Order: sequence, then structure tokens, then C-alpha cells
Amino acid sequence: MKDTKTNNMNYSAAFEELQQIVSDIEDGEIGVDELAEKVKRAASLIELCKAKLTSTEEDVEKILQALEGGSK
Amino acid sequence: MKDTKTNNMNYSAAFEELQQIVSDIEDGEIGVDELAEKVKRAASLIELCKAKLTSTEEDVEKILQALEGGSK
Amino acid sequence: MKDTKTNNMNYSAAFEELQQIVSDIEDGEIGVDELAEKVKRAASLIELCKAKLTSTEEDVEKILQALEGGSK
Amino acid sequence: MKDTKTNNMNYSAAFEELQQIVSDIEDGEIGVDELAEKVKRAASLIELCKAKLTSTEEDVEKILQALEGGSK
Amino acid sequence: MKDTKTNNMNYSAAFEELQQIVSDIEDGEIGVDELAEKVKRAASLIELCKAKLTSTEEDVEKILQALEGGSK
Amino acid sequence: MKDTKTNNMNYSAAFEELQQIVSDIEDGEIGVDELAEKVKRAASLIELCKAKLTSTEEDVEKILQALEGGSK
Amino acid sequence: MQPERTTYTLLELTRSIQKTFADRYVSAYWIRAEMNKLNHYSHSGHCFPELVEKQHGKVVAQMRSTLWRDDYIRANEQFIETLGQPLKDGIKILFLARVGFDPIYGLSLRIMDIDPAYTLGDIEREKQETILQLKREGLYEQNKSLALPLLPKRLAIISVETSKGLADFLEIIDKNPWGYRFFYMLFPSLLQGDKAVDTITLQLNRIRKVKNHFDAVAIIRGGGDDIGLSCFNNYRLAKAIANFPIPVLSGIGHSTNETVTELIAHYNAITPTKLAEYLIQAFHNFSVPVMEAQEALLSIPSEILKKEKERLITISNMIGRTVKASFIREKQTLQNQSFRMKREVFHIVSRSRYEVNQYSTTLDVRSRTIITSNHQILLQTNKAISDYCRRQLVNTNEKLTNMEIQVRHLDPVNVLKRGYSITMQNGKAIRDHHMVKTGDTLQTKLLNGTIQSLVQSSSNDSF
Repeated sequence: MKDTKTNNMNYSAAFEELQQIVSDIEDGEIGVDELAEKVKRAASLIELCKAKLTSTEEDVEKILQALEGGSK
Repeated sequence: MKDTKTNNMNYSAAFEELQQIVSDIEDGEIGVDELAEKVKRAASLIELCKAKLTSTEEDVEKILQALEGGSK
Repeated sequence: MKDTKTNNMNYSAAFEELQQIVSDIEDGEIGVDELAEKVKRAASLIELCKAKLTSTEEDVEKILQALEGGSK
Repeated sequence: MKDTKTNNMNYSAAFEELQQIVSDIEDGEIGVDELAEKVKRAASLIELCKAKLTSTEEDVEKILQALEGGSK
Repeated sequence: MKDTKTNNMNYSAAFEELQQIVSDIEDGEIGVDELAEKVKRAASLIELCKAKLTSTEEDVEKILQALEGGSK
Repeated sequence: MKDTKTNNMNYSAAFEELQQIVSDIEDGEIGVDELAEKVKRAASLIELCKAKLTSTEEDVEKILQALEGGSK
Repeated sequence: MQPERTTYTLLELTRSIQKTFADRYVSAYWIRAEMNKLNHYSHSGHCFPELVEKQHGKVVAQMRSTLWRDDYIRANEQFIETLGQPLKDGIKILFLARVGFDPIYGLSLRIMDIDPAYTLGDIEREKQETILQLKREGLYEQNKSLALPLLPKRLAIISVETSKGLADFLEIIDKNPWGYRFFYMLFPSLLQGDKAVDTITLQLNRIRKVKNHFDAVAIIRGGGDDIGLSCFNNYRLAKAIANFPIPVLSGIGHSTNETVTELIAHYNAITPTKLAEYLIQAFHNFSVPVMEAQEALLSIPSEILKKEKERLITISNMIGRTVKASFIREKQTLQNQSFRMKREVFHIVSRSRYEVNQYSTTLDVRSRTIITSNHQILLQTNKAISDYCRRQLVNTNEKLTNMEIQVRHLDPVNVLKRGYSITMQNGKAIRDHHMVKTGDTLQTKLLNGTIQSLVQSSSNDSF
């Protein structure tokens, strides 16, 4: 479900676009014709955000563990 | 009952035309001579919309299920 | 009682002529001699309209039933 | 985990930067994208501070032992 | 461990500076960067004070012995 | 242990100075820096005072001469 | 002619005077007078005091008197006992006397007794006058106001060389066990009687010359008899002492009230011994603080140094402790930063994740809603089309039916069926009676068939 367009996107840009899409959908500004496309895009943004979050979490975890391990 | 004219139509154009037909019929602006023809057209538009909607539904459903599955 | 002149007439033209005849008769502008002729013409127009209406009714009903049936 | 940028830094500068980073993170001024980078930087500052502390501690210990030894 | 800066210092100035250093360290007014330097300084002040005390003690002892001897 | 400064000193001034020094020492107003000097001074003042108690410098002859000289 | 004279012998006269005195002055009288001269004859032991009374400095009465040896001895003893001094010239006395006249010795007063209390009062008055005078001159406190040196060790002694008082005094100051050394010089002088004033004054003048060699003058007189102390009340002597440039100390042993000299002296000891002790005490007062100072000096500096060493050790220990505490504190702070950062990072991540999930949920719900609502709308549209269509067909059908009925009504056959007929003239339907004249031929069309008829008349009768 990865989209090539999201490859170089950062979290905040992805999150912003996601917000815009969800807000557009909520406001009824997206018709049936675009809906599937938009949902697809949103889903891929969500995937991206989640992946970024997970990777950040892991990175931080690793860094801090190294730090704590080094301080013993 | 498919009409060739609807082949390339999108949901919103079809729905718009449909609404126009409904409104015309409601206003009695369609005589007996055209009525059968118009109803036929409306029916084919409805079919089209339904088909589009169903396909969108399936797509969205698939995407969302994939998303939910991925987020577990 | 079929009149050749009505063969290619549509419903709305027929109904219009019919209205004209009735109005003319009512206005008494038609002599006794013509009267029978006019009445005869009116009867034939009514026949035509009835036939058209019935055919349209049948067509529409068919379409609508197909539509309603399809939407179930 | 050492960072070249910290090589010539003194403790107070390092600690100050560390505090700034922690405070920025706490104030929500750092987005997910920068987070890992900032944490990495903070970790390297903490390493530096710890190293400085340890080295200072050793120096001080030496001085104090010399003093105690001299006072006997 | 003697510091050239202490050469011409008197006891009370040295002791006062010593107290100031201890108080500064206690109040956390001395950063880690300066700490070793300050402790070194304190150590050299302590040495100075000890030396001054010892010398004073000897001087006083000599004077008083002469006094006692003279008063017998 | 005689000090030139005390030689011509009036013994009452010496007595007063001695008491002042002792009082200062007792009150802790004399620091380590001055202590030896002050003790030295006090010792020499004590010597002076003691000498004054047990010695006399007057000469009867001289007085008699003065008397005769004055009576001429 | 000379009258008969009565003549008397001198004896007769003197006897008569004697008798008259004896008759007139039968008892002894207490008389106040000034004893100008005592006129004591040491050989016989009798006295012949010369008595006067003065007013404003002038003698207004004068008389000789006798004081027999026994009376004199008794009165003198009483005097010494009461006043501390013997009968002498120039004192005021109250005496008991008999007035007598002797043919040979003439008028005389025989003093039988002298009341020393009266004279005492008089002496006291004189003493008070001296004090008052000194006070008036501002000299009373003069000598006292001088500063006695801390060590009054150089003494000019005014005394009698052989006096026991002096010996007592010197015994103490010379042989004190503390080794205090005094320097003194004797300026011998009489210390009682009338000549004392002059000799003391003389010696004071001598001492004045060499006053720089001395710290104080000591007037020393041994105890024993109190005779002749009134000289110390003498104004001149008192003034000389008061004015003296160095302190005058007195050690005059006696049992009576203090003399003026003693009152104005810088210090008065009741005996020479006491004066010596006073001086020794002055040395003590100097020596004790010096010895105490020495003791303090021997103990306190080492205490100060000991305390200072302790202080130094304390502060030295404190540095170690403080530095270690500061390291612990610093490490804790670092740890805290690390903890805070960790906590906050995971907080941010989890919050972000929550937000993303929220959007995911919203996306889900909303997109399904859109689809559902579109389904709904399509259904409604479907229904609307059906409804509207059927209604229109029904309407059209109705209209057509109405039209058919209307046409049927208009068909003339239907009128003729109900018995109506159409009257025509030349094929035209007659609607007005004016259209026909009598005699016209009219055709009447019936449902079945036609009738030919002639018009007889027409009127405008109507239905």
C-alpha cells in the first residue's frame, strides 16, 4: 500500500496532508469519485506516520539504552 | 439497459443528470412522449451510480481493512 | 374509425388538436353539419392518445419494475 | 555516540544545550522528524557531561588525597 | 601544591577565600568546569593556612617559653 | 626580651596596652596573622611592667643636689 | 570750814570692798571668755590666764585670773581627753569661777573648772570654717582630683624620724613578700602642736622643688596620744596641702574625728600601717592584671591556634564532602534530564500515534458514511422517479378521460336521444324567433328522421 510519493516525505508534511484529507472528507468536500483515491492516500500517509513514529521510538530507545548502559 | 452514453461518465455527473431528470419529472415538464425515454435514462444513471458507489465501497473497504490489519 | 391522418401524430399533438376541437364546439362556432365530423375526429384523437398512453405506461412500468427490482 | 561538535565544549555549555533540548522537547517545540536527531544530540551531550564529571571527580579526588596525605 | 598566587597572602585572607570557595561549592555556584581548579586552589589555601598556623605556633611557643623562663 | 619601643614607655601606657592586647586576644579579635606579633608585644610589655614593680631608678643624691640647688 | 570727815583706813576700805564683793557675788559663775594667754608657770604649776572679750576685734573687757595647779592639771587632762589637745593660748573657754577681792591682790577671778565641751565646739567651728573657706576657694577637692600614679612607688615622707608609725610603715613597704620596691625620702617635721603648721609647710615647699622625683607625699604620724592634732585643721596648712601639685596621702593615727588635712588629702588611711597596705594594694592592683595577662598569654594563643586548626580541618573536610555532594547533585541532574527527555519523547510518540489513529478512525467512519449516504440518496432518487412517473401517467390518463367525456357531451346525437330536436332553415340551426317569418318552411331534425313544417307564428317565449 506504500505510495512512491510518500517516500521522501517527513512526518509533519505527511501528518499535515493527512489532516487536510480527513478534514476534507469530514466537510463533505470529497465526492464519491475521489473518495477511494483519497482514502488510499490517507491510508498510505497513516502508514508512513506510523512507520516514522515506530522508527523514532526505536531509535530513541536504542540511543537511551546505549546511554544508560554506558553510564553503569 | 446500459446506455453507451454513460460509459465514460463519472458519479457526480451522472448524479447531477439524474437529479435534473427527477426534478423535471417532478415539475411535470416531461411529456408522455419523452417520459419512457427519460425514465430509461434515469434508470441507467442510477445503475451507473450504484455500480460506481459499490466499486468505491469495495475499494475503500479493502484499503481500510488493510490499514486496520496493519495497525494491529 | 382509424384515421390515416393520425398515424404519425404524437401524443401531445393529438391532445392539442383534441383540445382545440372541444373548444371550438363549445364556442358554437361549428355548424351542425360539421359537428358530427368534428366529433368523429375527436373520437379518433382520443383513441390515439389512449393507445399512446397505454404503450408508454407499459414501457415505463417495465423500466421501473426493473429498477426497483434491481435495487432490492 | 561521541559527536565531533562536542569535542571542545565545556560542561556548562553542554549542560545548557542539553537543558535547552529537553526543554524544547517538553514544550513540544520539536517535531517527530527532529526528535531522534535531538535525542541523539542530547545523548552525546550527556555522554560528554558524564565524561567531564568523571574526569573532574578524579582530579578532585587526587587533589584531596594529596591534601589529606599532606596533613598527616 | 603551592600556588604562586598565595605567596603573599595572609592567613585571614586565605581562610576567607577558602570559606568563600566552600560556600560557593555548597551553593552550587561553581560549575563543573571550574570545580577542579577551585578545589586545587582550596587545597593550596589550606596548605598555606597550615603553614601559617604552624609557623605562628612556633613563634608564639618561643616567645612564651622565654616569658615563662624569665618569670621564674 | 626588651623591646626598644618599650624602653622609654611609661609603664602605665604599657599596662594599658597590655590589657588591651590581652582583652583583644581573649575576645578573639586577633587573627592568626597578628597573633605572634601581638604575643611578642604583650610579652615585652609584661617584662616591662614586672620590672617596674620590682625596681626603682630614683637616686637620693640627685634629689638632694636638686634640693640644694633649688634652695640657693 | 571743813565738815567733819569720816575717814577709813585702806584696810577698812578694802575690807569693805571685800565684804561688798562677798555679799554681792556669793556663788561661783559660769563665764565665757577668750583665754589670750595661759601663763602657766611650770615651776609652781599655777597658771594665771589672761582673759579678754573682743567685739569686732577690739578688746572690750579684760581680766586676770588664777588657775591653781591642781585645778589646772584636772582641767588640762579633761581637755586632752575631750579635745585631743591641752589647754593653750588663744582658745575660747567656758569656766566656773568665783569673783574675789583680796585687800592685797585686788580683784581676781579664780578659775575652778573649765568645760572642754565648749572649747571643743569652738575648735569644731574653726575646723568647719577652714573647710568652708577651702570650699569657697575651690580647693577642697583639689588634691583628691590629682591622679595617683598606678604605682605610687616614689614617696616623700613627712614624718618624725623616730616615730613608731614611720617604723611600722617602712616595715611593711620595705619587707613586702612580693618584692615590690619603693623609693622614699624622709622630710622630717613636727607633727603636733603649734609649730607643726610651719614645719610641715616648710617641708612641703622643699618637696615641691623636687616633685618630679616623687609620686606622692605621705604624712605619717604614729598612733598613741591624740594631743596637738588641731594643727591639722589649720587653714594655712590645709591650703598648702590642697594646693600641692602631687597627691598627698595621710596616715595619721588618732581616735578623734578626721582633721581637715585628712579630709582634703588625696587619700587618708586611718593609720600608717593602713597607708602602707594601701600602697601595697596599689602594687597588687597593678601586678595582678600583669600576672593574669601573662597567664592569659600562656594559655589563650595556643587555644586560638588549636581552634583555628580545628576550623581548618573542618573546612578542609567540608571541601571534600561538599564537592562529593555537588558531584552527586550534578549526576542526579544529568540523570533527570535523561529521564525527562525519555519520558517526553515517548509521550510525544504515543500522543502522535494516538492522533494518527484518531485520523484513521475518522477516515474510516467518514468514508463509510459518505458511501452509505450516497446509497441512500440513490434509493431515494429511484423511488422519486417511480413515484413521479406513475403520478404523471395517472394525471395524463385522467385528463384524457375528462376530454373524452366532454366530447361525448358535445355530440348532438346525445341531445336528440333525450327528445330534443334541431330546427333548421336552409340547413342552418334556428336560435332566434326573429330568424323566421310566418310562412317559412322549416326542417326539424329528430333522432330518427326529419320533419318539414310551415311557420304559423313566432314569439319570444323562452324556457
